[in-house]
Amino acid sequence: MSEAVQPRRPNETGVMDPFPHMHPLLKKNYGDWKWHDRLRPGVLHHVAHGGDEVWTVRAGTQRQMDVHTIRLLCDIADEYAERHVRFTSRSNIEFMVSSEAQVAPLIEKLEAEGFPVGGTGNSVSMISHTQGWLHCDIPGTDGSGAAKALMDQLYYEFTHEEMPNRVRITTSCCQINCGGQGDIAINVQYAKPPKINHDLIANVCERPAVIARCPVAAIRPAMVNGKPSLEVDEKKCICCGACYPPCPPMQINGPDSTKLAIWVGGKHSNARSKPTFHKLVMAGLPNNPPRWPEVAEVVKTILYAYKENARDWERMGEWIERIGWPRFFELTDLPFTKHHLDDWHGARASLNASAHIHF
Amino acid sequence: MSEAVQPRRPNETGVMDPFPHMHPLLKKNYGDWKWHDRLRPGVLHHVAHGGDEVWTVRAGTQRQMDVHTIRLLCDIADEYAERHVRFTSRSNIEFMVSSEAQVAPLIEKLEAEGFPVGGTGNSVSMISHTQGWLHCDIPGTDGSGAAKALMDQLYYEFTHEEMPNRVRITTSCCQINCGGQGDIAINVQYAKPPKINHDLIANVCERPAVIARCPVAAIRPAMVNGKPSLEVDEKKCICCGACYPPCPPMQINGPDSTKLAIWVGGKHSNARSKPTFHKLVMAGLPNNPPRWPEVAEVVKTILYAYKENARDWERMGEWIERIGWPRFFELTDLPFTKHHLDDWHGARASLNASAHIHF
Amino acid sequence: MAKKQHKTDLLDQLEDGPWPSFVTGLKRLATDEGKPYAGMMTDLLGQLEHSYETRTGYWKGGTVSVYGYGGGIIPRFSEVADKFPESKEFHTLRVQPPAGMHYSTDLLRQMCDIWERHGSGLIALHGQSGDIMFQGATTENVQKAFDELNEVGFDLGGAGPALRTSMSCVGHARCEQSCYDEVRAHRTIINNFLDEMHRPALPYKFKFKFSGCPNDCVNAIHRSDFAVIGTWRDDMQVDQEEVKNYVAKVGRKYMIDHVIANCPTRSLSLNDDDTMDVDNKNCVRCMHCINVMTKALSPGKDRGVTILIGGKRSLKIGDLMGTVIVPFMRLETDEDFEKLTEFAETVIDFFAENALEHERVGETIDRIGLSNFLEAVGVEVDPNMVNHPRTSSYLRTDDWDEEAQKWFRRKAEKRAAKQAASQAAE
Amino acid sequence: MAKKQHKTDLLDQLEDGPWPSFVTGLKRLATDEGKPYAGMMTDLLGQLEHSYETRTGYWKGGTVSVYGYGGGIIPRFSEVADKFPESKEFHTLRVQPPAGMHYSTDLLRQMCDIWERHGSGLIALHGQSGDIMFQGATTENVQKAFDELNEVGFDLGGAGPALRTSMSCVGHARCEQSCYDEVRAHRTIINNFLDEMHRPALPYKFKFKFSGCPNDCVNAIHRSDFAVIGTWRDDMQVDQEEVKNYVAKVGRKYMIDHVIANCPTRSLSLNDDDTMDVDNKNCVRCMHCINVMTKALSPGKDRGVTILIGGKRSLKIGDLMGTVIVPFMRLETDEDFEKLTEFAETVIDFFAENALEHERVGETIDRIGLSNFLEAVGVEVDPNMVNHPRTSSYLRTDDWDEEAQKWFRRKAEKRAAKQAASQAAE
Ligand code: SRM
Ligand code: SRM
Ligand code: SRM
Ligand code: SRM
Ligand code: SF4
Ligand code: SF4
Ligand code: SF4
Ligand code: SF4
Ligand code: SF4
Ligand code: SF4
Ligand code: SF4
Ligand code: SF4
Repeated sequence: MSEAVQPRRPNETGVMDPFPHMHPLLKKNYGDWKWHDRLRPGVLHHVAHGGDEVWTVRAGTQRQMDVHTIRLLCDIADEYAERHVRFTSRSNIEFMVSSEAQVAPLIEKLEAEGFPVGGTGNSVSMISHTQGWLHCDIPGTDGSGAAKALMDQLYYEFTHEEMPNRVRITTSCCQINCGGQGDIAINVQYAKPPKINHDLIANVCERPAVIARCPVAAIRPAMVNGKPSLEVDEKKCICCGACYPPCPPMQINGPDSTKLAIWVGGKHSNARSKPTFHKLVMAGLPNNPPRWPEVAEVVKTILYAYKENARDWERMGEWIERIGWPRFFELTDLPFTKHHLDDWHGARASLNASAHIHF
Repeated sequence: MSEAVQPRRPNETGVMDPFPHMHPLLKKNYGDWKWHDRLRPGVLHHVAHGGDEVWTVRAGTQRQMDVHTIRLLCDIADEYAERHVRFTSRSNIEFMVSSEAQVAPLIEKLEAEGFPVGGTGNSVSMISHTQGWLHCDIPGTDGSGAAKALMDQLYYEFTHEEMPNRVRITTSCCQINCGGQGDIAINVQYAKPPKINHDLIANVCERPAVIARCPVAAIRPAMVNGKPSLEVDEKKCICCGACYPPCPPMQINGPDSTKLAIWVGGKHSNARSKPTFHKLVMAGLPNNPPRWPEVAEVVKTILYAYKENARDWERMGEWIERIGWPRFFELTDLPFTKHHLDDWHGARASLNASAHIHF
Repeated sequence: MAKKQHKTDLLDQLEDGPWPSFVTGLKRLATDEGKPYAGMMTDLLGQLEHSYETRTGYWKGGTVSVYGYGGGIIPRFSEVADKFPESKEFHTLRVQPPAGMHYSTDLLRQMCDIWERHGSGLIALHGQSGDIMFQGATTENVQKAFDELNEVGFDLGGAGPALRTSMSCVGHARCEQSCYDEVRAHRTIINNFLDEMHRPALPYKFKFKFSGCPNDCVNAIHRSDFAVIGTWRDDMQVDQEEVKNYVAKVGRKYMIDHVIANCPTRSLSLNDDDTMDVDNKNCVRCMHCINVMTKALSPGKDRGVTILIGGKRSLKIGDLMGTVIVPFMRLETDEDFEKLTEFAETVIDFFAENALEHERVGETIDRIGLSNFLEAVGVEVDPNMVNHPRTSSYLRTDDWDEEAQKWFRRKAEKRAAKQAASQAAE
Repeated sequence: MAKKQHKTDLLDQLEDGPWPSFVTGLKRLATDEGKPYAGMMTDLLGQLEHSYETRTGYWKGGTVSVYGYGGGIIPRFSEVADKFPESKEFHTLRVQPPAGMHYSTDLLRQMCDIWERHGSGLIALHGQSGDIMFQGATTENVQKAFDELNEVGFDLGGAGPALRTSMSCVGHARCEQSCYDEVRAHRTIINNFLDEMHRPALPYKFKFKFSGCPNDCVNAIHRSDFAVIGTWRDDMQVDQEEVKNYVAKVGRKYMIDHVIANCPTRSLSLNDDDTMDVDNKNCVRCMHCINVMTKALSPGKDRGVTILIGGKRSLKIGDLMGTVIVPFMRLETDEDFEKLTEFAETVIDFFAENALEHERVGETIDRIGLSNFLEAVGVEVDPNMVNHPRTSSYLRTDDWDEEAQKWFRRKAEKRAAKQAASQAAE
């Protein structure tokens, strides 16, 4: 009987070999490319030392795709491109073709089917986002929804290359920040220490583990109405949320207390300046689904201040470095408060110990 | 009887008014100078908006001067200059004259009397030094002697302007560092934790005060052969010497254990880059009076590497920033060791978190 | 007939607007006549709408895995299954894509077919760590889905305290800046540590990321514990004619303000004849000028990688970037790749043995100090690891001379090796 | 006849060489026929030689002061008085020089005469904090020397836990870069706090330093608790003809590499006609271009000062530089100077009341955090105080809106004030 069959052992194949799935021209010229340029937003043109040329058309997707959408993209690739695609590190899809002639019809088809072509060069590319309410167990907000709401508003900037340099936006649906650093980052910011659901603690939490997770030792064991529980020293607590994943009763999220914060100037590339962390510019924004209009407003204000004032090749953070933070807060009309002063380890390095002043 | 006379009360006059003692042209054009240039090393030429001109001749002194030397300088000022001088923040003397014609004879006289003329512009100015054995109660070495020994070797660089930018050298005769930051700083570096002279503690030390002075809480009260004393946890001790001034029995200096360290890249000005702290490049150098030859060697090596390789206007630290630390240690043939890695608060900011590499 | 759909007034608003809507996709699945996942997706939409209304998440974790593996699945059980029973189990399979995320349409179609049979029909391309996320399987179907995917050649990725799925940039496949074979490095390393990925036994997660040059298109320095960044040691390649063409095109003033003045080490100098001097000794390989003048400039020919260790995100001690641990390592021959693997092994062993529970390697380095870490992994200290030497005088130096000797000995050895090599060459 | 001189083989070596020798000076004093100090200086030389031989210091502190004052003297008693009896007491009087260290030769001669009568004949011009150091008086003579110096108009400086002697750069007196009246600021501030200087009652030392521009020729940012640095708010003054002359002199390439590319905020741009654009909004007043082109460029006309607080040297928590607390304060009218004095008072009061024993104000700020310090001294937070806002997400923000309101209220007030002013102007 089928009960008797012994379960299948996995083939530990590891990372799949991409060459069988790679566009022939990319495989042929692997490691042998000479230079590239861009014909128009969303289109890259790479030339190999041997003379081969390949055109890449990049289009935005919703990342979280139903099989129908994926099949539609395959149909397009089969008919208008060359049966090979790739996805970028920001979940855009790329179609490679071996003649310039194929570019226009491909773009037309993609746009007809509702896939924006762009995300290259000095554009605002797809927002790298995370799970949130759709799938995570500790979210303060949603991921895909926030990304969709924002990209609707940034559609023009995705499909055009009118920014001083590329703009990378990220969102993170809790303070753990799976979304990473960004030129602009939209992250959940817990506004207050966790409220403890004492009834649950006893059953679900490994208390010593939770206590160990707190970076500032703000959690202590305590007896609450006769049961062993925990208590949080609110004076010490820095609202980091580290205690929440291992201990759901550490309720740090609240429908109203969970806010959104905006950070700017994160940079991964080593171009010109060294990589940088993003910096807090705005917090206390309401967590307002399905379209988070207050967040979108601030993001656009920052984005357009950058677009109008930065110089070619300056990334968001580099631009602000040059014009100075006073000017940034002036141009964006955002508030500068004591909360902007860093007070974590090494904060002294963030103080201005010079007579370099921006007037 | 004189015994009866009541002691004189001080006139709390405070900071003396300089105007009665200021060169007439400086007083006349106070706050009204237009531009300046330098005729030659040691000579500044300032022009006022009204057209007045003043020539300043700068000469080096030993700082610690006997009254005869001071009177000699006064004689020179009376005869060859205009009865007014000033001292710089690096204890050089400046003679102001109202005609260019007076410059040459003044210089000739100064040099004849053994006062080097220079210290301006891109020269190595006088070493700012401290008390040491001559007068301090906690010195690891001498101040004036070290400065004299070094300036003898740097005489040419004081009297010529052949450096990429000004070079400021400082010495400090204990780790407290009264000498301040420098393009090159020569500081006492205690090599090991203090040895406690237990017999003295009981009488001279206020033990709680000493314990409080230690930045890493390495000092504990202890009973040593029946008497209340202190003990130092050598694992914790960072050899900072803070316990020594309040408690001389905390013997941190030893004729052989006290070493000298060389630091580079300190900068006070805000020109181009923000002010910086100097960085450790060499330690473990013997404290070798009266001429500290091993120290002089290293200082000269660094100085000439800078002279040959830096660009105009680059200060020592800015030059090294550009060429990179690997190149600096290569050019100077100094060792780079684990001791060069910072481990004090905020040390992480000193780590290279980028792909910016100097090959 | 199709199951009744929940009201989704809030989510419906996310169907408007020009950007592709995941909600529309979800609805398509929810209303897929007779498909096994239709009911599950109907309730999933219901729960999601409920989250939007209440601004609260309703998933909790658990343990689900496939036979033979400990990790790779993110289990999700609904806390509101009473209201939305069919999506009470909604687990994600993290699956590693082909290195560089290249797909033939055949491969994509196979993925869809399998996921239609055993899953929700919802696939994320890709997760922030680089996995294909097959989102939404019942506990029962997880094994079935995996078995079929595995047959096609896919393997699970990482989750939990384990080696995680890695990413490598497009690099060699379609980028002229690429300084090493990213696909080979990516596959060599990860496939060498599959046990650490499939059977979580590390103190905490460990991530590798591979970027072909300092532009770091996969965010390796910030977002991985072990970042491998392509670079070069010799002079960059310059085509002065193309430089002149560029200057002619943009003008001198633009050239000065946007290229020359943008070099972080002032290594560029525009000559009066519109050619450009490059001070290669002081170029730090930031890529800027090369990025701007793709035709005129390219990386040098003596290529390899820089390795940075300790990058991570915000938990516990705050964001960390990787620190340079290996300034340069060649990566061409088989021996080179073996060296890389051995070094990765050393680091992972160190991590396994020395990190506290739930501590990232960057946090460990922070806790024990860089020099102890270097000693533990057998790497000699190098000035490229720091922005600058210490500014603090708090230091015990009675072993200064021994430490200095180590440096001089290494220098002597290097010199000797060089000479030997050059003599051999003669 | 003269007292027998000690052998000084080591010190003798410091008489060679071209640089003026302090040893020669000491010997001159030691052998000054019949002068009161000859014996003292003979033994001082003996003790110093002994220190050179044994590489050990032999002074200990104590308490010596003048009538009416608690500080200003650095008492030194010899630990080897048995060998060198006449220098058993060798105290230093710290005396404040004329602001800017200007001297008529008459004044210098008076100093010498007094010190010949009551002291060792050894004078240091100047100490690192800016004092004239009259080095080497017996306990008995300290009062006599002070009385005579005080009659001439000199006052003691600071020592111990007190306000310390200050320094101001030559500035207005002979420097075109000077942005405020340093002498007036120096004397106004210090003379207002003489009680804190003469009667040590602060938790620890407190230093002011005054530099007329960001070149900071008295090292104020590193070496004082309260640094007053001249600056300007409007556009710098540019003489384009002189710019052209400069370019003509040094050449375009040199100009680009040494001036344009050296601007920290890329605010300079060379035009094709050899004139130069200055982006004054983004110029951070570093002084570089002005320093290079003294004829062509000068600071603007709307001048004032930037105040940084908390600089100090290495003890206890390591070197600290001052932090910008007041980005700009005008310093022209009497009211302006009163404002400065009042602010200094506030800071000193804060220090007196809140610093721990032997804690510098920079350490206090470090301990309590910048925002608490700002609140305590009544200064509103300003982005110029930081290199950048926080990168750490560890922050409690439930009072975000109130804090934001403070900022908007201030902005509104400023705007209103501006309007009022402009209307008044009409
Ligand atoms: C396709 C992709 C790599 C991949 O394996 O998927 C990629 C491809 C290229 N990158 Fe990238 N980058 C890609 C993500 C990144 C990222 C990571 C990210 O966005 O999360 C970064 C780091 C961003 C940051 O610093 O935070 C990145 C920083 C760069 C830079 C540095 C720009 C700068 O000045 O800082 C360059 C240089 C340039 O633009 O010339 C670059 C250049 C390029 C070039 C021009 C390389 C080449 O010669 O082909 C490629 C086309 C860029 C374009 O879009 O015009 N790529 N690139 C990624 C596309 C993401 C997307 O869909 O938008
Ligand atoms: C006389 C003096 C001020 C005083 O009140 O005594 C002074 C006077 C001048 N300084 Fe200074 N500086 C004086 C100490 C300093 C110090 C402090 C120190 O040396 O301890 C610094 C900070 C050094 C540092 O950063 O560590 C200093 C950093 C500067 C700079 C910045 C240079 C740079 O690029 O970093 C300038 C600008 C320049 O050189 O054009 C400057 C410029 C000047 C100018 C040119 C200002 C002017 O227009 O007249 C003066 C003549 C400089 C010369 O020597 O050629 N002065 N200058 C000091 C002479 C010291 C000496 O005898 O050597
Ligand atoms: C799925 C994904 C977001 C997405 O939608 O793309 C994700 C989702 C989660 N991350 Fe993440 N992280 C994801 C990429 C990242 C990244 C980005 C990266 O890898 O480049 C980071 C930042 C880099 C790093 O590793 O620090 C990241 C930093 C974290 C952290 C913080 C780790 C830290 O040391 O600071 C946690 C918390 C933890 O591990 O305890 C975490 C934890 C989680 C958990 C497992 C929450 C939890 O503890 O239960 C989330 C599961 C969500 C779910 O239900 O699937 N995730 N997480 C990404 C993985 C998909 C994939 O495998 O491709
Ligand atoms: C005399 C002088 C060195 C010189 O030869 O020029 C000096 C000498 C001493 N300094 Fe200093 N310091 C002198 C300028 C400085 C400076 C430079 C400055 O003021 O610009 C500094 C660095 C700036 C600062 O204030 O931090 C300085 C930082 C220190 C410190 C460390 C303070 C700290 O918080 O880190 C100490 C130790 C202490 O105060 O406990 C100290 C302590 C001392 C003592 C009193 C040692 C002691 O605790 O007994 C020295 C007395 C020597 C003596 O016998 O006269 N001295 N000291 C300088 C004062 C002369 C004058 O009044 O003009
Ligand atoms: S950011 Fe937080 S909520 Fe969002 S996926 Fe990551 S862990 Fe979950
Ligand atoms: S939120 Fe962070 S700081 Fe507060 S108790 Fe939890 S772990 Fe500790
Ligand atoms: S540096 Fe040390 S030894 Fe030298 S004078 Fe200052 S306190 Fe005394
Ligand atoms: S030397 Fe410094 S660290 Fe060591 S015991 Fe004394 S005060 Fe403490
Ligand atoms: S990281 Fe470098 S090599 Fe890789 S894709 Fe980006 S630019 Fe190309
Ligand atoms: S790559 Fe970067 S550092 Fe190197 S020369 Fe070009 S701009 Fe300068
Ligand atoms: S600080 Fe400025 S104003 Fe004062 S002397 Fe130096 S350059 Fe002149
Ligand atoms: S003063 Fe400094 S910052 Fe301002 S323009 Fe000149 S160089 Fe640039």
